[in-house]
Amino acid sequence: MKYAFFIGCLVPARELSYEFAARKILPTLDVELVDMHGANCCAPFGIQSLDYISWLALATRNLCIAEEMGLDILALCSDCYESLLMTNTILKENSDIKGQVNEVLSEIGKEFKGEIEIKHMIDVLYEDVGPEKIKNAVVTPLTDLKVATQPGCHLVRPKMLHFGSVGGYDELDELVRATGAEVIDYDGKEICCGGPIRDTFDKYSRSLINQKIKAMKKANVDCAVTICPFCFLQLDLGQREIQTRFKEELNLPIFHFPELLSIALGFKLTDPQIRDHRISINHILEKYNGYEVSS
Amino acid sequence: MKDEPRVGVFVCHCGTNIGGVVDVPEVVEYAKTLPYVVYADRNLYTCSEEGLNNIRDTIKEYNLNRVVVASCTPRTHEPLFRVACQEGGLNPYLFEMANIREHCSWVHHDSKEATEKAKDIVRMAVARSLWLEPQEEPELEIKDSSLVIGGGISGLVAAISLADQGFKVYLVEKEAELGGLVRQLYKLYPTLEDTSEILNPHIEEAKNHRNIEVHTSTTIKDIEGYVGNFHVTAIKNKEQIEFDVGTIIVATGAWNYHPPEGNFQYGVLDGVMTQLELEELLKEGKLERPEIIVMIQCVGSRVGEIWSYELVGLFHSQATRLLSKILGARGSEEGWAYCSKICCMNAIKNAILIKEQFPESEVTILYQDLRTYKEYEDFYRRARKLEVRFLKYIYEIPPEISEAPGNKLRVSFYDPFAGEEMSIICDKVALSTPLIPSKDGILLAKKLKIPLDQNGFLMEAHVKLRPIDTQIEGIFLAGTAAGPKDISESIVSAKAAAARASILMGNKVIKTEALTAVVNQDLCIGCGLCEELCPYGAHIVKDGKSTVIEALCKGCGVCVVACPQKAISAKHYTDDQILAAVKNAFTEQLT
Amino acid sequence: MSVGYEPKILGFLCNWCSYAGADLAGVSRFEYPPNARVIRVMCSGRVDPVHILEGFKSGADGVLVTGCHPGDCHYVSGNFSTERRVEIMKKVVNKIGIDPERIRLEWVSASEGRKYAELVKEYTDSIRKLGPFPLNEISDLLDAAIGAFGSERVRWLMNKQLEEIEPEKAENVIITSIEREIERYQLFQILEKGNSTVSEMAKQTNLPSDVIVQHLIALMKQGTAAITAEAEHEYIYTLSR
Amino acid sequence: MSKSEDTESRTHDSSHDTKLMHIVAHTPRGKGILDCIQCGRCTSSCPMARQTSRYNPRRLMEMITIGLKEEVLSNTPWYCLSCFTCVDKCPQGADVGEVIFAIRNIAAREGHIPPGIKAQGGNIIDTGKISNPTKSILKQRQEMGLPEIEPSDTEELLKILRKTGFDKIIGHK
Amino acid sequence: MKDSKSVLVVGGGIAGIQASLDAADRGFKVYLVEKTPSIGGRMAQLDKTFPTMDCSICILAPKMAECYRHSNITLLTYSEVQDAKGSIGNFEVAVLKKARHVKEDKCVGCGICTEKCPVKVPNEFEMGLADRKAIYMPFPQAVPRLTTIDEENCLFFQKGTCRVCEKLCEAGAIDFDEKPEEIVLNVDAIILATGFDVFNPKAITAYGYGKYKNVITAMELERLICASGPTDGYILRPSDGKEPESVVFIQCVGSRDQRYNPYCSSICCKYAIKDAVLIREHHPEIDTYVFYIDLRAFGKGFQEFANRSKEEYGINYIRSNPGEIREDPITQDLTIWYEDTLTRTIKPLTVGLVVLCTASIPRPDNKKLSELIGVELDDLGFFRASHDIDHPVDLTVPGVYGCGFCLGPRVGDIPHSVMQAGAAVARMSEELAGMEEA
Repeated sequence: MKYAFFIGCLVPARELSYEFAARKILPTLDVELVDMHGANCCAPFGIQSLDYISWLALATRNLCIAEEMGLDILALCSDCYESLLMTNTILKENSDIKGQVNEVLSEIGKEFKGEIEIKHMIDVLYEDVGPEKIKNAVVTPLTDLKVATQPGCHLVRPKMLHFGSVGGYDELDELVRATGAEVIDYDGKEICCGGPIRDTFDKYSRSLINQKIKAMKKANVDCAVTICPFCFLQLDLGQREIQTRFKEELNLPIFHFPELLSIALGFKLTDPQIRDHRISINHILEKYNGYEVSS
Repeated sequence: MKDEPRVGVFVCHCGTNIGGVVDVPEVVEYAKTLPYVVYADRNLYTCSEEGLNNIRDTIKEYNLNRVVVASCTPRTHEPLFRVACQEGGLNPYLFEMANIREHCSWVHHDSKEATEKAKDIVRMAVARSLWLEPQEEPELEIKDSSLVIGGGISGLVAAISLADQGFKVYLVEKEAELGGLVRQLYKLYPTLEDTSEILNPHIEEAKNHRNIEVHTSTTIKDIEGYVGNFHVTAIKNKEQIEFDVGTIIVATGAWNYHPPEGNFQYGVLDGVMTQLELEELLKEGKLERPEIIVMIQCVGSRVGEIWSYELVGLFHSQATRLLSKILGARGSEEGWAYCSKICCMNAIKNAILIKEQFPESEVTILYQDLRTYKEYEDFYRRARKLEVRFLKYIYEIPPEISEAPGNKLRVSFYDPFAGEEMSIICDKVALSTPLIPSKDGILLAKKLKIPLDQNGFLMEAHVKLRPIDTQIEGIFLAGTAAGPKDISESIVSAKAAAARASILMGNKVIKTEALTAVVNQDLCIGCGLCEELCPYGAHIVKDGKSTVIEALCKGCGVCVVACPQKAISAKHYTDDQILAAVKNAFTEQLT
Repeated sequence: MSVGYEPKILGFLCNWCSYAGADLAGVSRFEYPPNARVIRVMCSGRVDPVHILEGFKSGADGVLVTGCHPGDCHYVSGNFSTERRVEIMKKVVNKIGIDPERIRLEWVSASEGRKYAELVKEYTDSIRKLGPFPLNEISDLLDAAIGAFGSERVRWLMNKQLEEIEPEKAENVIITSIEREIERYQLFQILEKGNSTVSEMAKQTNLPSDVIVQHLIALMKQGTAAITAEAEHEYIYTLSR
Repeated sequence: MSKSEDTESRTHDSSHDTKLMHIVAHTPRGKGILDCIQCGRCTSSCPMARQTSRYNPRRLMEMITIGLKEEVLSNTPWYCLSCFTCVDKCPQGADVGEVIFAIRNIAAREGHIPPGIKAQGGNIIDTGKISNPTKSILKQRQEMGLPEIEPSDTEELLKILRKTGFDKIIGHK
Repeated sequence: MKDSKSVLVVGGGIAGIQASLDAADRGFKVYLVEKTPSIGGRMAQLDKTFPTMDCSICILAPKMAECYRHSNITLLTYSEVQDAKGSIGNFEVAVLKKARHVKEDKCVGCGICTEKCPVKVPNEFEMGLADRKAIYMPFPQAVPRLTTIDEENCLFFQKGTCRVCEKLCEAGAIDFDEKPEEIVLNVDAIILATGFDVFNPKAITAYGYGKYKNVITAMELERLICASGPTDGYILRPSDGKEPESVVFIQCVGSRDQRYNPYCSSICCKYAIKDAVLIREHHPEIDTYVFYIDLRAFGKGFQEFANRSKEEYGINYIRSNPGEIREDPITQDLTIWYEDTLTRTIKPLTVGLVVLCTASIPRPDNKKLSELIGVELDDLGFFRASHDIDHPVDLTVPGVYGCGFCLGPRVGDIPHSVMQAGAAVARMSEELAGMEEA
């Protein structure tokens, strides 16, 4: 299994622990990641809001790079994943738009051919690796860990786009269960984290986080797991902001899924990784011996 | 009482319908104590196969000569039980029903009171049964010809169907041309075929069919007689024609409502028209350029959401009132409470036609609820794809129409979906008005004694299970005379009417009501009072004695009560039979 | 009025409208008091005044006759006949000491299930207020009325359109005639039990002697009664068999 | 928005642009506007609509239909989370979440762009990315042994974005 | 040449029953084939019919009995069409009479066998809200009135033991050795009346059907509300058997939905109004809400009834298509998030019972029948009429006609099904008369 690794902008710029864990875990599960050279921003929803063809052209440029590599894309970030997937689908289905986009790309000597597929890390873990294989690889089962999963929006919606996949909720939950943890249902699981309006309407963005964290806490979980850098930012940093601003102690630890997986697979989290978390995760790391004392 | 009565009483639980309130075993025990009752038992459902077989077998086993079933209303179940009696070898008129459901268990909640009442009802029935006499149902011949009144699509279809089945049909149309209201339409939904493509073949077929006699410009003057043998008098171009038929299909259709002048500025401002008038413009090609058109749904229908609702049933006297409502002061009347069912599709059809002809046209449909039932949902979708604008208005705030500069119209309304008031400057406003009862239908109903529903449409014998039959045997309803229908539905109802009529005519004979009056010739002195009173002309005094023509007598009994000599009695409703029930209504006087 | 008195109502319902209306009340589960006992007739026009009076005799405290609305009669005009008969009857029974409210005519259509339920309720209450039918007190008079309403003369009067007389006058004529007929039946009943004299009859009927004498003359003319003896300055009348 | 949060009713007369529906329907991602039957399923399930009555996707569709252009193109569409719940739930396939992008595209061309979004656009032209690492992050990456972040080929990107007119839309010099 | 014309009617619901009666009265020899043990169909399951509020089985039962007794009708219940060939005037149809294991001529329908049978399985007639036995009578008014052994659940057929029914049956009607029988019928025409199926709302996960016990379908409610149903007509919640304080009806579940059934099922608004009124009549203390998109109260008397349901019965109508239903895990009450589109307010409503008014969908059997007989199906899976307007009951093979809901939700209600049945008989009579002449 070999993929063109589309890392996006946000993960390498702000969520190093996610990248670090992914780069560490995936190869051990026989997923080879090949970095993409010269890739640009995936053109997420902000850019989509400005102009249709610009969005498609920016995203397609990335697709062309992967086509040149002859590899399907693996994306870490759900927004990147969705933008690239949408673009890939639209261009494959609509020759008229494909023509328009290719005309733009001819300026830089690129052409979309429609030869590759787009996958999210979770798809790869679920479909290519499979929960069974993960279960067998687990060395530290996360027994008695109650987890709320936050699959986010763009891994699963709109349904038509993700047609054929099991449906991200079940995929992620099963993968979490493979680590030995227990997945707890909570009210509003499918609801957005509020990330997209973080900059524009922070008041409502905050209230969405608040509702989500409270619902998770009501379900009595030990921590929450995300697979999207925006969701993580919201639940972790956003939670911290709420705590500071409203003097409210929530303190729900948030993990990137690969972090949790690394602990289960016996890799310990490093100091810089732990520093990525604004809400302390130490007590969980201690419980599962997942903390590597820095030398 | 000629023979010693042997009465069997069958009390029905009707599941829990009766058994849940009335103590059925107690009623059975009580019935057993009544004189002449030789058998009494109960069934879970007397109307089930098991129950009916039980009646049949018990008659034989106990040699019963009277049967009483205590269950539901005789209006629906008497025929069924009569057949069971007949199968048991008993004349069906030696059967009596006690209604302990509709008149007892369903209206009384106190179990004890209901049980006591049920016992009384059973006792009354048993008492009456002792006096019952066997009756025979005379057979009537059915003429194998039919009168179809109305030459619209329904009348045409019904006439052709009967004619194809080999029956002679007289098709009577008051206009000079066949085709009815449909003739005014341009195209038909949902296929958007030209109306003429559907209608003309039917007209031609009817005109050329060897079994159909078409009479246009003809009105019905009088219809006499009864099922199987109606005598029809009609006026054709001022000349009287007459013929005899076995069955009648009423296909008088409906009218398109015109709002009173000034209502929605109709008749006041140019450019305000009914949907049908707009369709006529389209048909004649008078819409020559893209225009802005607003259509308003439910003009004159779904009016007065607080109108009291009466389930079924105004009879023809109310016809007069309804008639004045339609013909008379339209200006003051507000319209009709019902939904006319076809207007949504019609508006959409015209909107599609306009948009397809002139894509630059702007068509807005203002609706209350969009009722594109069944696959017409696709039709609605198709219009949306053509950028027809669908906006809701609410009943309490109807759209207002006023003049706008440049010979235009302004339609102002409140859009609840947006919470905004809005006005559209447009060229034309089309008012979607309902199909309403036709004058001809109402007058004919009066003539034929067919009841009208609360709106003035002809009423079916049972709205669910006998939607084609009328209360008058041998007369059937087709098309919109019975209420709004679209063309496909009208065709279905017309075919169904043909089927119902063909059954009668195909069987050639029918058994008729046995319940007529009889005159005791020894007592009659020929005073003629009965002849004077009888609404059906069934009494004829000749040689100082009155006699009853059975086929005309409908058994109302008015003459019985009037006869000074007490010479007349009503079969199955004799004084003895009625008084037996009267005398046992409160106390037991069974002898 | 006795405590716990429950009035007994006898109902005559026409098959086409009112019985169907009562069925609809059932189907719609409109609850009403269980006081009425119902007799189905094809048309309200079949309800004979005699049936109504027999109803009282059989224990009814009130008699309800219901038919199709005017003009809606399944038999065209049967309910008009009913209306005329009941109107006359009410006036007549009033004169013999029966509250006319004890006879009620109402129109109930097939669609008026609720109306039927409410009618039974309201009529039951109204009869409850009137109290039990005074059967014991007027038993003889009731019998006379039953006889009278069954008589050739009354039946003719009640059903014949008297075109030559003005309507209001006609009604008075009819009512008076029926009253007379009832009186005659009273005397007839007395004579049926045994011979009697004018003063005895006056005592029993509260009728003036001259009225009694007039009736007796009429009865004698018919050949129904005859003078058979004389006692204490009075004739003894007897029925001729 | 200058009006109080929940106020709605006002009288419009000439402010309706009845062509708006047509324009939106013919803008990419906007054709769903013609599928809407105003059933309310979108708003009933919209997480944002539960936070504020300023945002109501169904009402937004109706406002497009009746041509309340000013309101439609102002900041209303920017409330959308793009979570696509409405797209999944819509029984008519009206794809409200998609139509939002059509409106935003139209708004952007008319100069209605929230500052944060405008900045993203600027970043793309300048760096090829919308989010760029700080120096301390770069240091940390090194510490953790993560590969260096390659700069994007901004020249190429500029060619593309000039061709599509993106630079003009965000007012990039 | 046959003495009288004959017709095969497939499906014993109200449409098939009426078609059979009309045809039989018209002089046709009728074979009425019904795949379940009794005729009656959907209408038998309904509590009341709208808007006259007639008790459904009360008005249907006499027609069912008439079918059974009619000298021109042969009832073939528990039977299915296996094969068909030929053309108008001469169809040869093979019908498989499944083994009932109860002899029709011996069973008296006493029901002792069903009392003593040890196997309980969900009762289809009661929509699974009650149990029946492996030997069973589908419902009390069943026609023909006899029991049937359900091989799939019978202990004898599954494990070779039991035979209790055989021992108890005084009539000696049980026959474990009975084999399916193929009957070949020669008929002049065929009328299809296969009716409709009910959409399974599990597909719409946001409404939680199948997950939340107190979310039920309208067909289930019909049984709950029926006096002869599993709760004797009391509205009791499946989760705890308690009366709910409020009941919500949600319209257009799976219909008017491009992903499932794009068409309008035509009947849901009307029966929801009826059911809401019935609930209020029996339990005035229960609040009822109807969530609708367009209230489609068209047809005779329906708008007036809808008005009355508002004015007199206080039914709450909310124009909204709710987004989701959530269950409170403790009370098992249900919270519905909705926007009232007329007031534009968004709020949750917590209720005790939710009724999903699900789409009426084509029977899967239609496909097999269409292949056997050669008639076309439309895109939705209903039988295609040969012309939408002009020949609404003719199917695409001459001599084959349709009536009732198998033609699609044309109007879908009972009166129209009855009319279509008559129309099918008229068409058949016309065409066969035409053939005779030619």
